[in-house]
Amino acid sequence: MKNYKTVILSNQEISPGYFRMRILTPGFGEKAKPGQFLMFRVQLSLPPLLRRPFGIFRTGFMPADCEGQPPKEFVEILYKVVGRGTDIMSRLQVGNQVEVLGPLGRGFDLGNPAEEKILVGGGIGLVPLYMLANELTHKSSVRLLMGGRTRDDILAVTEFERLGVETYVSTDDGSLGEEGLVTQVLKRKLDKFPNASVYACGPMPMIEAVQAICEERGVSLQVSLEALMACGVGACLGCVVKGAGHSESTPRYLCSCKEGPVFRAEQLDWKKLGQEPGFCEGCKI
Amino acid sequence: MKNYKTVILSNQEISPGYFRMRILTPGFGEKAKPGQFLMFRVQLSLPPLLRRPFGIFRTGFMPADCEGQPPKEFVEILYKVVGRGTDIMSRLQVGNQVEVLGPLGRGFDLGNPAEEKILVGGGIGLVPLYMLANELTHKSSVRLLMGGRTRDDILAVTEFERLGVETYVSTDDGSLGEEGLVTQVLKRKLDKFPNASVYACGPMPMIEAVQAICEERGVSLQVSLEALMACGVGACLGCVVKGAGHSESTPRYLCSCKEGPVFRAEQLDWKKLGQEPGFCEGCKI
Amino acid sequence: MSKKTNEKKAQNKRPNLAVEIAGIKLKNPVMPASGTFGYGEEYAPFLDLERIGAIVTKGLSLKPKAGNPTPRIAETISGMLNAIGLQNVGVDAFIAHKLPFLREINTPVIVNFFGNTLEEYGEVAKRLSDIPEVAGVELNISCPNVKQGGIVFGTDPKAASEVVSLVRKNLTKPLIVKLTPNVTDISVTARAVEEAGADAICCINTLTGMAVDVKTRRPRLANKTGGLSGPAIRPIAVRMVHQVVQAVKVPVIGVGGIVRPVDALEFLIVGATAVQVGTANFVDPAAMITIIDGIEAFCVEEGIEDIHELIGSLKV
Amino acid sequence: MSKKTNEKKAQNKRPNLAVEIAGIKLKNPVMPASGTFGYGEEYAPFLDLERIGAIVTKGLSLKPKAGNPTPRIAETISGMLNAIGLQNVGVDAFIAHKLPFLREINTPVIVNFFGNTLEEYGEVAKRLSDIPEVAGVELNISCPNVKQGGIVFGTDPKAASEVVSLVRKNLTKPLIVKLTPNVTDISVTARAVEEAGADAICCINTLTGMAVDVKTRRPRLANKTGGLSGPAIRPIAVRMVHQVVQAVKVPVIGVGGIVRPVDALEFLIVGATAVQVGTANFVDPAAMITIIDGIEAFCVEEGIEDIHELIGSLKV
Ligand SMILES: Cc1cc2nc3c(=O)[nH]c(=O)nc-3n(C[C@H](O)[C@H](O)[C@H](O)COP(=O)(O)OP(=O)(O)OC[C@H]3O[C@@H](n4cnc5c(N)ncnc54)[C@H](O)[C@@H]3O)c2cc1C
Ligand SMILES: Cc1cc2nc3c(=O)[nH]c(=O)nc-3n(C[C@H](O)[C@H](O)[C@H](O)COP(=O)(O)OP(=O)(O)OC[C@H]3O[C@@H](n4cnc5c(N)ncnc54)[C@H](O)[C@@H]3O)c2cc1C
Ligand SMILES: Cc1cc2nc3c(=O)[nH]c(=O)nc-3n(C[C@H](O)[C@H](O)[C@H](O)COP(=O)(O)O)c2cc1C
Ligand SMILES: Cc1cc2nc3c(=O)[nH]c(=O)nc-3n(C[C@H](O)[C@H](O)[C@H](O)COP(=O)(O)O)c2cc1C
Ligand code: FES
Ligand code: FES
Repeated sequence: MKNYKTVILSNQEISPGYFRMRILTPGFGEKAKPGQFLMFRVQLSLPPLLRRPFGIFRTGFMPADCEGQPPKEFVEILYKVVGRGTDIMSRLQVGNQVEVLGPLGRGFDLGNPAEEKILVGGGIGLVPLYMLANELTHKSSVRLLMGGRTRDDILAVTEFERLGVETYVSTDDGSLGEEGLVTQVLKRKLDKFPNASVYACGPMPMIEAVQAICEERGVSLQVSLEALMACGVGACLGCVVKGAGHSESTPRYLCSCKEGPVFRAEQLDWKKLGQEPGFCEGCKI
Repeated sequence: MKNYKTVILSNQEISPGYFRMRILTPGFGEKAKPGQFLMFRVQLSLPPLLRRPFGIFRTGFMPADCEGQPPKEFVEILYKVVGRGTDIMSRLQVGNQVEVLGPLGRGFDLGNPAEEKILVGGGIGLVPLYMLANELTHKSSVRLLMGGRTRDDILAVTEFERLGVETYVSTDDGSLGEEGLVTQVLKRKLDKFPNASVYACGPMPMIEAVQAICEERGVSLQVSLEALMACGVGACLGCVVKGAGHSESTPRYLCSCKEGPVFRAEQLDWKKLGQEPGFCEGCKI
Repeated sequence: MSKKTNEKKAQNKRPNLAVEIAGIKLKNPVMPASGTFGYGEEYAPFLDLERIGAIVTKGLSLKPKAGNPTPRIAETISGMLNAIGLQNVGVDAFIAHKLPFLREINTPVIVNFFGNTLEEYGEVAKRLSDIPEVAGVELNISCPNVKQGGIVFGTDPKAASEVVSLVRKNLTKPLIVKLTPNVTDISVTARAVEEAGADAICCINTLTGMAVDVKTRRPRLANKTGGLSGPAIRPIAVRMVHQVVQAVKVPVIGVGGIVRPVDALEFLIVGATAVQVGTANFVDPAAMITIIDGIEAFCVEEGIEDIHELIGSLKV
Repeated sequence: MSKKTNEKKAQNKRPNLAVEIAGIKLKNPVMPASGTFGYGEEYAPFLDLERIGAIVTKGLSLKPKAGNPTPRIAETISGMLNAIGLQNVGVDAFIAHKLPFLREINTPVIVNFFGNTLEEYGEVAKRLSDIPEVAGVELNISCPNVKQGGIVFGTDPKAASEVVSLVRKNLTKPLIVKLTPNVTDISVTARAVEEAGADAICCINTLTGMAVDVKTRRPRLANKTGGLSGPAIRPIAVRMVHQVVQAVKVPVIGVGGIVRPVDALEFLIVGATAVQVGTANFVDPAAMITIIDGIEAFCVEEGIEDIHELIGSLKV
């Protein structure tokens, strides 16, 4: 856990509106666990004022170059342009100075290797699943169910396949893979593997639908949530979500950045989780 | 007078800390008079909040290109990096969107062609003198006395020479031209041409010294002043300077952006002109 | 409302943006904030003055006023401080020299004014009453930058009530009262001026601020303190407008930090009937046009036929 | 002072940055603002807690407090709104679980606290009096986000005086009182709490603000309004600190929008004896270190041997 004052190694559009950024971060990889995130400082001058939270897609090394420079360790993020911060990010260039605080938060519990693993990703929610898949495939059989609105929202699937993950793609408009919701695929897979454990990340409605399915079938579920964050380290208490047993008279809040962003489904209050005003998407304050 | 929503054609460092920027502005040149200025919007997203005022160095046309595109009309500014706004400007690139409001303000009075003309420029204060020299050389004999701290502060002198202006350079440290203050050169020239009219732009201490010399000798003087500006069009009244006859009981203020930035020396209250807190140089708010 | 219906509406007709403030009919709810738009003519080269809802003049006093020493302005992060000191040509010169230009423009003129004394407030109100080209007046009891600029009236509900009553008596025009945000509870002042006869309330004026040049260790304004305006203050302005809307029945004009259409929408949604654009005019002289177009586009997108569906539509 | 002399000084020794607030000795005048630094340990991985002047904790209450519904934060232009609702572990859990970590760090601990009732304020003060590791307390009578967060006390000088007197009676530690900026005249509250026994004054807390999501037409905070902090409010904070410094004799801690060294210098120059850094910690967890280093470098550059030469050195 450290603040890396560093530079961008690459930043490319990988699908309309989606970017992949590599950032130089020596030593980051040793500490990063699947499901953790980082707080990205978009530029050294303000605005935007606050850092932006992004899941860690993967860490790795750029090969040593011909001048005998040692390999460069990097962290990679995938991001969708939604508002002002990500808009500025999309225009950053190789060599630009940025800051990365991380790795932060509590990641996924890898669970019992004997169980089948089903990962459910919706759009950019796929990000934290890659490192998870990488760990899980050592010992378990892993399936990725990847959903999106159109083919443009389906990212990095071949990279999962290279890990040996069986992948199933579905899109709302049928422009790639099966037409329909990812939850429909999930139901089929759970019919087949009723004892699988499920790991999900994606838009709230998807996560809620996945939770309903898993609860009904008594299947173990871990979810990675998005919350508004200011500090990312448990200091501001801005990022809380409602925990199981929450009520107005006895509120129970869990700190998303410190106790999450990954939660076991049982930890959360699913009745109220998604009923609040959402983020100000695209408002570009 | 118009707000040009336009793009940068070029932006280059011409001396350490000094830049020359060309901006596409069709039709600007017809209206621009020597000594006028423009309000530059550094970038479309904030900050900086306010526009920055810059003198018009010159206007012109880029030659038609080989694809048969018509010549492109531009305005050129020279600027010194002093604070946050000019720092951002120095990093703008060809094709970046900017906005230019202008031409604004009252320029120089060309005066009687029979008189010798002496232009006095200090550092970046040289900017508004180029178009003036260009006009004056048609009918009068024109001398430019150009001063700066070091050789790095002496800009574009050869361009004045190309207009047929006799130029005299002085620097505080003698690194280019004569060692000493530009006012020392001015005195010598006025000894020789006691009926010359003087036009000056530069740092306040220089302008005040020039004024003292001209007043003593009864020589006609026009000065171009810098003032903090918000609107540039006479609406906010933020840019006023003290006019002749000003006192605390009967304040007389002149609007720098509308009635200036060029003033005849007699219009101003020289006793109090320079006695105020200066700009926040380099504070990079 | 379904997306289909919206699309149909959008094709059929443009939304109605007209609003009425204190009996003044505006073609749309966007007008300049006093002191940031001169007397109107300064900005005529840059935008069509007939497209905006109203023209609001620089604050006038009985006699011409020279204003404060310089520096009068300082840029701050996402804002600016000003201590202009209400420099103005005086009400008579305004009528003689500035109004003739405005007469030719088919847009209501709202005259902002202040007094050094209670009597002066009354006297200016009287003179403006006689001028047919003046659609309404905006009474400034909130300028923080001069002792007599009204802040004394504006921060004390009793004094505010007194000056508004007096102006009301001397005025035959619609009366908008502009409030200062530099108070503990703006709804108290709002109710006081409503009771005293205000036909509409405008808020907010600038927040008193200060900045220091650390090198010279001097205040960056000759007046030491100045009024903070611009995007930085918007959340405070939105909150105060919301409070005032809850507190009074008269229409409220929202002002403070509006730069983009979305900013204006925030004020309308919390209940402002119209908005004023101040500092943004300096950034973009055509900001008001962009804002009007943006409000219209938003209405079309959301299937709103009349701006009144939007005003006060906050869901809590 | 000539440039030569300055250079000589710079070579000779480092400036003395130590200050004293209400009897608490600080190695330098920079500390975190309550609520932005957790209980200290959250930021331990990112900066050396022994380099900062003091550690100021999240506001504590007698019983644990769950805080407000979400969303609790919203970014605004150059600022942020928060309505955390004073979520905290309660004073006893703080003593049992958070203090042991802080005990090991050689930096004074200042405990920020508030009460739901007058009695609670007194009770918390009593409990904190017994704890040797607590160097001093900061009494929050200014949180705008919960009904019982003190704002009722903070906006009424009489109520403020009452709560401060009561705490004073129950407390054996240095007492800092934190004021709200949401008042007409902050110097009135400042004088009231000074008379009631405050050893130092801290200002400002956040300004009440609001933001609306125009698409959903809902407030961006579940609590509707929240406290505005960050660079946007700095000019207001500097003005208020300047006012309070003029009004009272006790030392003043300046807070509001400090991000860079130069921001902290503004507060010191207008007379703050120390400064607090809030929102900036989120932007850069080591912001306070940069600020301390920057203040030192400025002193060296300006030939200042002791920070007290800088404090209150405003030229007017
Ligand atoms: C733990 C975590 C991991 C995330 N991982 C990824 C990822 O891998 N890839 C990716 O594209 N996005 C991810 N997000 C969402 C990402 O943080 C937001 O899309 C981003 O902050 C939007 O910034 P903006 O300035 O473009 O949007 P704006 O809407 O302009 O931002 C305004 C404010 O809202 C916050 N905000 C807006 N949307 C979100 C959101 N969905 N979640 C949290 N804060 C938000 C911003 O941080 C900012 O403070 C993650 C969020 C969290 C909490
Ligand atoms: C009529 C006029 C013509 C000018 N022509 C030129 C020119 O041709 N070339 C050039 O390099 N500079 C010129 N200047 C000065 C130029 O405007 C400033 O250097 C520039 O605004 C600094 O911006 P900044 O953000 O880098 O500095 P900062 O100090 O960060 O700016 C803070 C604020 O102070 C204002 N400000 C700072 N310095 C000055 C100054 N000297 N004059 C006016 N406002 C200032 C800025 O506009 C801004 O509002 C001119 C000024 C005026 C009034
Ligand atoms: C330079 C300047 C001058 C102003 N002069 C006046 C004035 O004469 N009368 C008045 O009522 N308000 C005056 N104001 C306040 C504005 O009308 C407006 O209330 C304030 O600037 C907030 O809006 P903004 O953030 O959109 O600028 C002035 C503001 C500025 C920036
Ligand atoms: C997330 C957050 C939580 C806060 N919690 C408290 C608190 O518990 N007690 C308190 O006195 N002030 C609290 N504050 C106010 C800050 O201490 C500080 O006064 C304010 O943020 C202004 O400083 P800044 O602009 O540097 O952030 C909080 C501020 C923020 C942003
Ligand atoms: S983001 Fe600050 S506590 Fe989680
Ligand atoms: S800059 Fe606004 S009046 Fe001159």
